[in-house]
Amino acid sequence: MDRSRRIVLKGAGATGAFAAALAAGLLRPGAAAAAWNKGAFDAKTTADAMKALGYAGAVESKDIVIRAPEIAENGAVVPIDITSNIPGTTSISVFIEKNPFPYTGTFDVSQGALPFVHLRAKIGESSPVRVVVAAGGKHFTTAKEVKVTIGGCGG
Amino acid sequence: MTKYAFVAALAALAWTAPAPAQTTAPADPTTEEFEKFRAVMEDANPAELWEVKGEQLWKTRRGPKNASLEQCDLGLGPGVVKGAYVQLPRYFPDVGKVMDAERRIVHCMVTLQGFSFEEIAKRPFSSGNYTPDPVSIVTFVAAQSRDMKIAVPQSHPKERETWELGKAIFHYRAGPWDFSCATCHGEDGKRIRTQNLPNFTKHDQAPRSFIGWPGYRMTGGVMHSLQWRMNDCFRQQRFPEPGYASDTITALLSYMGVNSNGFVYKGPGIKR
Amino acid sequence: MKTKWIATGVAAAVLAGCAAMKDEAAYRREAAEAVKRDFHARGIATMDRLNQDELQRVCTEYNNNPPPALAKKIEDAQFETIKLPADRKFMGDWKVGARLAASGVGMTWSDKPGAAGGSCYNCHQLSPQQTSFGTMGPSLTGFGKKRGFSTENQQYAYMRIYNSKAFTACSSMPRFGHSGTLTEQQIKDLTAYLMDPNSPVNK
Amino acid sequence: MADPMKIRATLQGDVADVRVLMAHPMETGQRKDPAGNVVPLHFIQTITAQLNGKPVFAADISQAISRNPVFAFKVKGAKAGDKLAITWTDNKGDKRTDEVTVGGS
Repeated sequence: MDRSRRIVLKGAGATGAFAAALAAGLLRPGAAAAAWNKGAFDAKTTADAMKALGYAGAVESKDIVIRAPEIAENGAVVPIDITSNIPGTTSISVFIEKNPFPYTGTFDVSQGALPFVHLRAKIGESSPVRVVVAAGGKHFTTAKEVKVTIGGCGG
Repeated sequence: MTKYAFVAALAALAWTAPAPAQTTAPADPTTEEFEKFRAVMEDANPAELWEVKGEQLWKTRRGPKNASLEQCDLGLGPGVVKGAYVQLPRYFPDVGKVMDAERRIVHCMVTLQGFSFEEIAKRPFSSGNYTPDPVSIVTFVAAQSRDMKIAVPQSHPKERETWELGKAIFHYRAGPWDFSCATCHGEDGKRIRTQNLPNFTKHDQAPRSFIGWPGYRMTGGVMHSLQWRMNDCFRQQRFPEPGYASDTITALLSYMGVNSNGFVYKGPGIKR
Repeated sequence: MKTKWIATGVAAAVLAGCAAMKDEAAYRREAAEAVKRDFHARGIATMDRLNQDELQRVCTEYNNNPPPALAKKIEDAQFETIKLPADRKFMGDWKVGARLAASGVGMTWSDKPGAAGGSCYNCHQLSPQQTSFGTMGPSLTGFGKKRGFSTENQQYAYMRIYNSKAFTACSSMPRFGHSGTLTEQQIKDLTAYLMDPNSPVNK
Repeated sequence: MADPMKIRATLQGDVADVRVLMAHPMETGQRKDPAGNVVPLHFIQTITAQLNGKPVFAADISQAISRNPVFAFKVKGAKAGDKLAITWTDNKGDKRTDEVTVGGS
């Protein structure tokens, strides 16, 4: 199911009452988690995950800016800033290609957020960080390599 | 073969000794890359989660005596938290001893709240999802000295003695690997793997460690204080284990703290 | 009168000097007492580790810079501790050596007895492919290639690893053989990592 | 119960600069505890943000997000005094909502 549709569905009830219901824990977590794409998250390769998300035909774009360290100080916490300069950006997805499960998440910015996100991810070994941006029903992609090395005494 | 025969054999091969290691560190691209992201990491530091937790623990009535820590004297008078961290370790007349921040907090937990020191000392360091209360509290206390100058006092003779003792412990070489604290932290511009090693004998470098603690450690994703940092250094030093909140640790923290005087403390940090 | 003043001044200076030296020695003694009081054994890290041997005591006292004659005496004594392999072969398997060089474990209270690596990369650059290396010791990249792949240089590498203090009295490098951290075979494997022409160190 | 989030929402013109810290172990299901037992998979799956009750940002994430997650995003059309609420839900059904005032401390 398309993420933006899911947001619209949820948005249908988006009043103060909805937020209050959320805050009070009245909405079952299952309702929110229904669209969490298990197939994509369980995929062992970026290609399979992108297929499961319907991103298979994403085209390379220079209008996506990934800011991440060339060499991570600690692979357990790698800071990643993503900005999309593509007009009409609705979501930003992240894949850490060499992780056992590359698909790391999708950030929906279609409901009034700027096309930007900062996250911190675990990167098990040196790997390209691939980003796919959805905009106007099309998909765009770029990647940046992050090196992970041994930092401390190793004991 | 005698040593001299062996050295002569080496010399006969026109073998020359390697040039001594560089004394000044070259510009290090790896370190520069880490530094670029340091501000990003510090701007949103999970340590803040423990500041909040520590503040609650400070203010809540707890322990066998059902008391809060709001009457705890961290050196600036009962209940004064602001600015206390950057003036510790210091001499406390009520116990006739120099105490560091965490040791003093534990002292207050024992005297004001009735907790047992032995119980606290059984599991004093964070691991997994467990954070000992003194670690959260010292994080809160440290945050109340954010952006203040480090001013560890040296006016009482016991404070000066503690600094001297700390210096001597710092240089004490022992153990199967012949290490002292100074082995790794007594020279300029050195690294272990990619990790920089501040020279704590130098006034301009000592703050590079002191300022970052207590710190959120990315390895393991836990909050650690200077008590842990000292403990784990001795582990790496191949020594037996130092006692939690012991005189040895206070003396070392006194040495590092005084050597950092005059620098601005930035609050709880984020560490590799 | 004047001479008396000078004499007093000199005496005071000497006394002050002595007092200062005495203080430092006193604090060193106090440090030894403090750690013995405050530490406890844990795992394989027993309390006897806190007792300084003669080398550790001298290096602490002279801040790792003993007078040349004393340094030479220490180096000679440490040289005598080195046990060379009975077969006089210094080279093991460089591939095993590569793993040992990268391992930082051994001898801590959280390590099992006998489980140890060489911690080489913590302090030295070795293979040019490994970008994560320390700078406490000199770069050893191209160790064998630069010096020549002679038996004497193999023996030197073996000895340096076994007991670095035989060559530099107060070296920061652990005495891996003397301390029982590494076995003869492990030292041979590390020697091969430094001295085998096929080792990445020499590529 | 889950520990509170720490949310900061500062105002730059009409854009709320949001930064959130969450207390969560984000277990990958591959880590072993000191006793050698595998710690089961336990991670936040979904995050939603509402500005005055209206959804403005959402995320589906995996266990590859770092322990004690940190996110930042920017919300358009915000003004001082607006209420920004963030909710996370994890794979065990645990959830937490916290709210801040935009432009507040």
